[in-house]
Amino acid sequence: MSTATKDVKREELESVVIRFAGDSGDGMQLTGSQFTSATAMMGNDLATFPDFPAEIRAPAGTTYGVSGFQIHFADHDILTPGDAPDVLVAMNPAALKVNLPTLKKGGLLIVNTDAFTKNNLKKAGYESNPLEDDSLAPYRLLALEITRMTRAAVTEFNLGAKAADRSKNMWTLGLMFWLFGRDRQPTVDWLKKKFAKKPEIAEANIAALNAGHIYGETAELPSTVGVYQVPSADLPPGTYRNIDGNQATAWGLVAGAQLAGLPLFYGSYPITPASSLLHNLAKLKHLGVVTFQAEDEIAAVCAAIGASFGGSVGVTGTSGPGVALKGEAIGLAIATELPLVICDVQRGGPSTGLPTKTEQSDLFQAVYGRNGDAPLVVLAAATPGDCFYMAIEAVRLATKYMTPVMLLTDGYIANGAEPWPIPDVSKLEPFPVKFHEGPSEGFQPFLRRDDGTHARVWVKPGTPGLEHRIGGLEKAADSGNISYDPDNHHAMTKLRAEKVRGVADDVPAASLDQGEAGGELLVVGWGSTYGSIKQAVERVRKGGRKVAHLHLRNIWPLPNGLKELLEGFDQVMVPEMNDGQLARLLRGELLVDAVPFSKIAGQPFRISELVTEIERRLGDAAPRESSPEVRA
Amino acid sequence: MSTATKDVKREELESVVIRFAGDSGDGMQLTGSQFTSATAMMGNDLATFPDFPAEIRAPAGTTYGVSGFQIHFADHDILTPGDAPDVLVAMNPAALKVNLPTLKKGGLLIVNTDAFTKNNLKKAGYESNPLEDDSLAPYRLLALEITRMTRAAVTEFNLGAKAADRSKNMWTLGLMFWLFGRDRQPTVDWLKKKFAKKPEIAEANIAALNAGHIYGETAELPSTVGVYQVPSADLPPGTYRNIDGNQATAWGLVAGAQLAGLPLFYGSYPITPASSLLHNLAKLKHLGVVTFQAEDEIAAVCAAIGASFGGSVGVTGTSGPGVALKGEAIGLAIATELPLVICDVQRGGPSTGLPTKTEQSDLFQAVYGRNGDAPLVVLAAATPGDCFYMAIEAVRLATKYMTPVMLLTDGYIANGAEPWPIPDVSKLEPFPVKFHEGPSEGFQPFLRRDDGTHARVWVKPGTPGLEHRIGGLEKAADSGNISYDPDNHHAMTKLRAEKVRGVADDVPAASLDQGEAGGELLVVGWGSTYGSIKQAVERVRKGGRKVAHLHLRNIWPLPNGLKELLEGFDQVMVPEMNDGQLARLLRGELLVDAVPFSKIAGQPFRISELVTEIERRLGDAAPRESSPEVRA
Amino acid sequence: MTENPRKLTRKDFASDQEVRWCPGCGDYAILAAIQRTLPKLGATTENTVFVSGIGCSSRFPYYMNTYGFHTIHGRAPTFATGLKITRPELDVWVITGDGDGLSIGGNHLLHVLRRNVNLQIILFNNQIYGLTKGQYSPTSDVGQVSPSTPLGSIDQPVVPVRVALGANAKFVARGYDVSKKLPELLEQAHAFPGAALVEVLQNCPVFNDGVFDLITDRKKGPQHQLWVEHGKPMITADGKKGLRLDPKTMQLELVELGEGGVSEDELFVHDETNRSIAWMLSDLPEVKALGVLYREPDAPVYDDGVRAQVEMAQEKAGGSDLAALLRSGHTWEV
Amino acid sequence: MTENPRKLTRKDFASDQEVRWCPGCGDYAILAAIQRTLPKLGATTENTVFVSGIGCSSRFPYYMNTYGFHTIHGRAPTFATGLKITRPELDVWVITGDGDGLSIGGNHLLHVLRRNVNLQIILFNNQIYGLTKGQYSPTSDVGQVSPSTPLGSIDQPVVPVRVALGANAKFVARGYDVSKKLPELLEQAHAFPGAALVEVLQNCPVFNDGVFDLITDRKKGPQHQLWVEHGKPMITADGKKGLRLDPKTMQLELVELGEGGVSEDELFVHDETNRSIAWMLSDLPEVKALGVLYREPDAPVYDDGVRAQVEMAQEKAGGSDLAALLRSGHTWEV
Ligand SMILES: Cc1ncc(C[n+]2csc(CCOP(=O)(O)OP(=O)(O)O)c2C)c(N)n1
Ligand SMILES: Cc1ncc(C[n+]2csc(CCOP(=O)(O)OP(=O)(O)O)c2C)c(N)n1
Ligand code: SF4
Ligand code: SF4
Ligand SMILES: [Mg+2]
Ligand SMILES: [Mg+2]
Repeated sequence: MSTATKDVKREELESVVIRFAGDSGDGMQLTGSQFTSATAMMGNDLATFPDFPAEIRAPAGTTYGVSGFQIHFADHDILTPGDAPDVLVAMNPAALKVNLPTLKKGGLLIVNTDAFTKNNLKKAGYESNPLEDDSLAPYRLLALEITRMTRAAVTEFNLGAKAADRSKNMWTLGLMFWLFGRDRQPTVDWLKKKFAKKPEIAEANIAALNAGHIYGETAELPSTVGVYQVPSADLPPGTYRNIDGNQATAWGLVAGAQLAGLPLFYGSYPITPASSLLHNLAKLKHLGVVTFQAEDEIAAVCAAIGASFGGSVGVTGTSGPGVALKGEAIGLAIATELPLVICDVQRGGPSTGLPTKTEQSDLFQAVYGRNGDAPLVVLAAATPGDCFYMAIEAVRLATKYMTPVMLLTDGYIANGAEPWPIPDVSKLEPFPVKFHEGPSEGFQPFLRRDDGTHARVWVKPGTPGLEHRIGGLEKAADSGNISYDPDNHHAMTKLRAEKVRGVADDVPAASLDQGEAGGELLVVGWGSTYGSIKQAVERVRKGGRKVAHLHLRNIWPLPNGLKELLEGFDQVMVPEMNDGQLARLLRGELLVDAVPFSKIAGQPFRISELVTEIERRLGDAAPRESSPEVRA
Repeated sequence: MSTATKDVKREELESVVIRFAGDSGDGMQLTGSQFTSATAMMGNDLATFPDFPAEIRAPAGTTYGVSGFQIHFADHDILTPGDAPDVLVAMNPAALKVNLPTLKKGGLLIVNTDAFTKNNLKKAGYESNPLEDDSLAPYRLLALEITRMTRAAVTEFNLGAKAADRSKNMWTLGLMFWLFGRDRQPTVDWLKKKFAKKPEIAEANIAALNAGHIYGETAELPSTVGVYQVPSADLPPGTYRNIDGNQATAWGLVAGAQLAGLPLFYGSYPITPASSLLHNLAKLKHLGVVTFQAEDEIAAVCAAIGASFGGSVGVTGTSGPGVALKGEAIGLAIATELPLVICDVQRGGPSTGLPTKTEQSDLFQAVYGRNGDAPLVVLAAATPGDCFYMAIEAVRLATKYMTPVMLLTDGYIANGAEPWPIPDVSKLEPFPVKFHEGPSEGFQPFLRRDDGTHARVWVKPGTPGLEHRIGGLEKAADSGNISYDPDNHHAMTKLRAEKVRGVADDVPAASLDQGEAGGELLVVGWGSTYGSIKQAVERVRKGGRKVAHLHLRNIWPLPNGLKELLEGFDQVMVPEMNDGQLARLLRGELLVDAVPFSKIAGQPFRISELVTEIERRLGDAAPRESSPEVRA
Repeated sequence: MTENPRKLTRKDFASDQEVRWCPGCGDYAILAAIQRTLPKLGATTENTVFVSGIGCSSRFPYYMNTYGFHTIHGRAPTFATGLKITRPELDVWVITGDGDGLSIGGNHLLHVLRRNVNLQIILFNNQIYGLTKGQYSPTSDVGQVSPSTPLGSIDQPVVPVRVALGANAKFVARGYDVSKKLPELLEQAHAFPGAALVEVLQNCPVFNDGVFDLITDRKKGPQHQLWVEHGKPMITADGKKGLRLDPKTMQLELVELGEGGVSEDELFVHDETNRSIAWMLSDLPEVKALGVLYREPDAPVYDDGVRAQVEMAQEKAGGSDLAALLRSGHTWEV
Repeated sequence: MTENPRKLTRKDFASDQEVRWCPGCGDYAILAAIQRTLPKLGATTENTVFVSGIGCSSRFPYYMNTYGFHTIHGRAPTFATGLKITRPELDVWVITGDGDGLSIGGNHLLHVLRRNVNLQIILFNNQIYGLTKGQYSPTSDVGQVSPSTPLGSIDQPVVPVRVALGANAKFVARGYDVSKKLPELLEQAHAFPGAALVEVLQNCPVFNDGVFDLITDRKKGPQHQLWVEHGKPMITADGKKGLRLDPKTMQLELVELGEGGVSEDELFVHDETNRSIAWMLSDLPEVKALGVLYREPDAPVYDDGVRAQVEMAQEKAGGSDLAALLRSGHTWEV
């Protein structure tokens, strides 16, 4: 079976955004990820955004059961899964209902007409059939009997209607492969492997895939349907793979522990969207990783601290509600000065909030959310691939400074994938940990290292002669014994703060990601908004405005030189998927009039939203003024 | 038995600070509180500060087993237990060792020589006996064989040595009563009541008390020992009582619930220094108060939320580590918009920290310490008596705005007592809660009240026709049903923030506690530093400097008009018993260069410390500059 | 309550929300059983409250046309406690899962049971975390392969009814989702004054399909079901086998009944007031004991105790009020 | 470890910190028992770790010249779990109290026991919160007057060993502070591979003086002590009474021994591997069962399981490393 595509003339596009949407049962995530793999192998740059239904399987056909997967691929460096899709695949009325509003006018719309039954239309809340009224006129509609055609393609395998229908996503994928000139072979291989024990299922799916592809080749599609080909992106040369954020974080933690020369312990309690961190690490036992599914988040973090006490890199991962539970224990790690990495894969809050939606609203909790003066290091990853490096950095700082480090990612980069140039592991800088081993005379557990870090020594239990006790009560700066002395407490509080603040001297000083120092407006971002901001600033700069982009990876302490950089601009705008948390932090720390731009919608910023807002702010070139958002 | 004092000529003093210090077993807290009661009844204004040994009973005679009680009383309005004591009572060497450094040069020092045994001197860490070397020369020493004299006084009761020795605090108290012209009768009555079932113990203690008093009257004390009398303070007329902060909070909660017309539920888990809130409320069952000692802090807050769901005023109280555990549940109360009062009696942190010492380091946790954008109302009480009114205000705002309210007090005001003009309960403004009862058509649980508060209606389960379900998932602004709609989430997040912000319009605008608007330096304080700041500012103002004092009771939202007030001063100084938390909040919110002055020593500010710092800052009348404390 | 209460039906207890469990989920059957049971109990929609934690099972309150509170993970018993002791006239049900109630929430379950707060606690045990997509739970068998245990779990499971007995629970029962006897169990739990724990074995067709097939299978199930009844000998549902005690070894053995086997008289007789018997039934090797394993009828009820103390205090104090409180103890005039 | 290890004594295990419990506190006796036991076990100071929560009892690690971690309230078992499964060669002891281990920390205790992590867990039960000055605890008797229960507690207590059995614990024992047999119990706990729970009845002379007098009193105590031993009939320590089982009612009765009474043959014989017997002993009306109530010798040990999976995976993967991982699955060249 040949998987090569016929040599048709294809319209060349700089970039395409495709959205696959269907019922939870329609296999859209799978379709999306196969399309992604195939696209990555074509050398396109890409970004994806899976958009799950909330938590529980919803009844088939309802709007809240719609599962979506968006992919943006291009011939140039891209960073977001895109705003409005160019192509929408809607497998049923509910998928159409939910997603049509985002489809570009004139965009390509592929629907499975077989799913447009009366019942489904009603469940989706349609009064009349959109395929039959005028409402789809603005789009290039490709209405196909996908179910029927799939059934036909697989009859020979005698699967029964249900199983047969499950292949319709492959039919659709086959069609899309044809439309965008992707290679079917990897998907064929993957199907064979996945259904190795049920070869008839594999064959049926392959048959459906091919049928869809063939349909594309042979059907007389209406003239409005173009055939696209996106040329390869101009990515730096190297070996690439797809990686999502949680996978990258997991692997980064493993890399970090190896660079530190220590075993990795990961304690966690499942929670969306952090669970796959645990799942990823649980698969790495062959690399010596120990994972522990604890009875709750408190047990998870405490077990990690126990492991750190024993000389491992103790890590715990969770999402916002879990971090809330871990606060007391994190305080203990601060007081006892033990390394600890806490991964917070943020989701919509407050409370249970929107578990499957993304948000950046745990920044305050990360920096301030504990009793007492309890400083720690807070880092934020900007892209899925960046998670790998930030996880390494988290391990480095935790072990070097004997401190908890909170690594903030979010549902968006945790689930989103991007092509990732695989680093040469041997070129990563090691930071081996040296445990303190003596002498036992004069030894005190809170002895400070003489490396300027203010970090205390780390002694592994089992070391003869250095037996000692630690705990959460305040301890004397010198002996480490419990101390109720007033001046000592003052000094120790300052020392803990100073130690964490000192990290600023050990990380890159603040610098612009784009643009020149000084200008009209600086956009300061952090975390997963990186891609949208970068592109938005690019667009505005093309218009000749003096706009720049600075993306913070070090949230606490803030990097050196930040105040000076910010003060160089007339305006500072801080787009965040929260109610202005970083903006408030910057104002308080730097006394700079950073003005938030909030989107708290469980969804990433659209580039166009940012462009509009930047231009609005530039437009009224009035003197700086505090936004009403942050008045008291 | 006459308890009147002989008519001796007494030196008149504006104010006196006395510190009673002894071993944990010496009954110093009791001595102190009896002296306080007697002093209050003399019409003096006063403030006290009990200073317990940490947590566990220490071995007798050691310095970490020293228990202290300081009282400051005067003929004028006073607000702190004073800085350096004028009189120190040291019942053993350890007490002397710990407290002597604070005694004013020339101050009166009363010691029990019988306790200055070799063993005790060694335990206290004395190389030589201070009674025998020169080290006490700077003080007016009154070295008395208190143990021996007490034994002599009680021999007739045949108590046995141990029990007899336990009365020596009463002997000492008797002496102090004589020295300061206090009435013995209330203490006599109290002893009789307390030992009603063991009258011989009561009689022995009374005998010791009288013996000490008689000793004062008759002994030929060295001429350096004056006899003091502090004239009554010019307090506003009324009926007074002594009250400590936790008692006042407890009673204020009861008052608040009554003013709301609702039952009070208090769920808690014991923790120093919040436990006595539970103890106080547990005694008020006759007022319909239901208390619940839960299995942990999480259960405590959740039970309180459950009670609020049922239509009670749900309250929970704890200290910092407990608040850390409650964060997730508080988020649920925010999301479901239920009233809830959380009392945080702050103590030294981080982690277990200094459980018996005071601190103000939970401000960040109160304002920011939860996942997601999770705003609530934060109040802070300034004095023990103020706790009563702030607790009422907490209940008022919680029920009116359907929101959690965090009330911050601390170990200092929780345990410290002051004379308190008893309010006329009938004059407190009621704020009766009206539950929503219908109509059932069109009813939605997140229906907003039409009173401008943005608060949702409160429906009591049991109301026919209004059955509904609430939870922590995001809900549609209109129907209250679970909603994953992006715009809805944005709107709801903003609404929750706006609701809390709206409280600023319902509380007094920012105003100065002392001084005039505009000037050289404004001291902004919050919580238990009130007394020290007030007096420090008074002193500096006497020197003619344009200094003012503003004390925040509303931490979140900040009161209206604050920015304008602050901007009127050349400098803003924020003394705090933490590492600059309010200062950072003010900077972030108001973009005003508020500069912290931190004391993180588990102890209140001394007036003199504040005076020195204010004068230092005034001294260099250089242009405003950010303090290095708050640079990034 | 209205004067002439309309007779309520199952439908009155169904809310207008579409039920969002996976097709075939055992939760549907439990929902139906409860909706069917409530009218029989004379319950009203306004005085009934469902409180749940987080999990598939904990979505339950949304589907009931009663008051409901979908709280946070593991804490449902604590909310219910606060509610019940302040509003004793309400009929409060707690819905929890094996993760919610025995993993993160194990301690609250322990304490609500030992206190004996008057609640019905229904624990949906599917031996898996459904909501978070299939990780093993504290009731999962050793060896369970799941996303967090790709090589199989090594945690030895707990037995929910055993945890309850260990907590000194006063009413402990077990049933399964599609059992016809479930409504009757629920009725008994409801009738019990105090904390009544009902473990319901529940199938999760998506992540743990068929774990209970051995017991719940229409055909083969009965031979593994041991429905116990107070005062009755212990016989499997197919009538073929029974339990006999060897008092020397204190072991229970499953014996054949009828010809060639032992007679019913020799069988162990259930005494639901005997905690040791309940204990022995809690985890039998070949059969699953179902029904009311333990009931302690006269145990003091926590919420009654709370109210009694308040009333006693009020009676004793007579007319004491806040003003009197503020003036209690030493006061003086200035 | 050094080649020629010096024989350690009790003193080697005492740290230089002054012991800060109240005079007469039962904690002193337990400390002495442990300090005396460790040398006998061949323990070294460097490979021994004490992990505790918060409470008077939890100050324990400070007094041991070993490694120690005084953590946060209720969570000691979780820290110990993380430590033990990453450092199996260390000998890890957990010290907890009735509040620490059964109130805030009840769930962690349950899970560490069910998992069977190889730890010795010593629960100091004084039926009170000592550190926070005397509030009642989950083991306090009903009616306990305390600062938080001025009218007496209405919470029905839990029985620590029963909670442990409910959690499927594999080693459950009970002793008391000043008992001469305590060191022997500790030795047995130490010898057990897995989580060994030892409840120690401990007197708090300050807040709950004499709660255990009935059992621990030198004179009258023995008649209320039932030290059980595997394979031996159950007889009180004064030798005068014994326990007999009525297999029909499944009740245990205390009977007089000797002339006019019953003979030893009729008594119930302890089988420490039988969980039902342990259960029945857990809360007897007139006597307190002491000693090893339950021991399940061949139960899989959690930390062994963790290591076995890692080793198995490593063996299976052969030389796989991080670089290989990063290149696993689809990759492509640009
Ligand atoms: C604090 C917190 N931790 C974790 C989660 C994620 N979570 C939600 S439900 C659940 C487990 C559900 O299992 P179970 O209680 O057995 O319910 P089921 O879904 O099987 O009915 C978990 C881990 C959460 N919502 N909150
Ligand atoms: C999170 C938290 N909550 C509460 C406390 C206060 N606290 C410390 S120890 C303790 C109970 C101690 O009782 P127990 O465990 O029985 O130990 P004991 O003092 O009796 O030995 C409490 C409530 C705390 N330290 N931390
Ligand atoms: S995941 Fe399992 S338990 Fe959850 S709804 Fe689906 S079938 Fe039911
Ligand atoms: S309070 Fe009780 S338990 Fe704590 S040290 Fe004192 S006597 Fe021991
Ligand atoms: Mg489950
Ligand atoms: Mg205790």
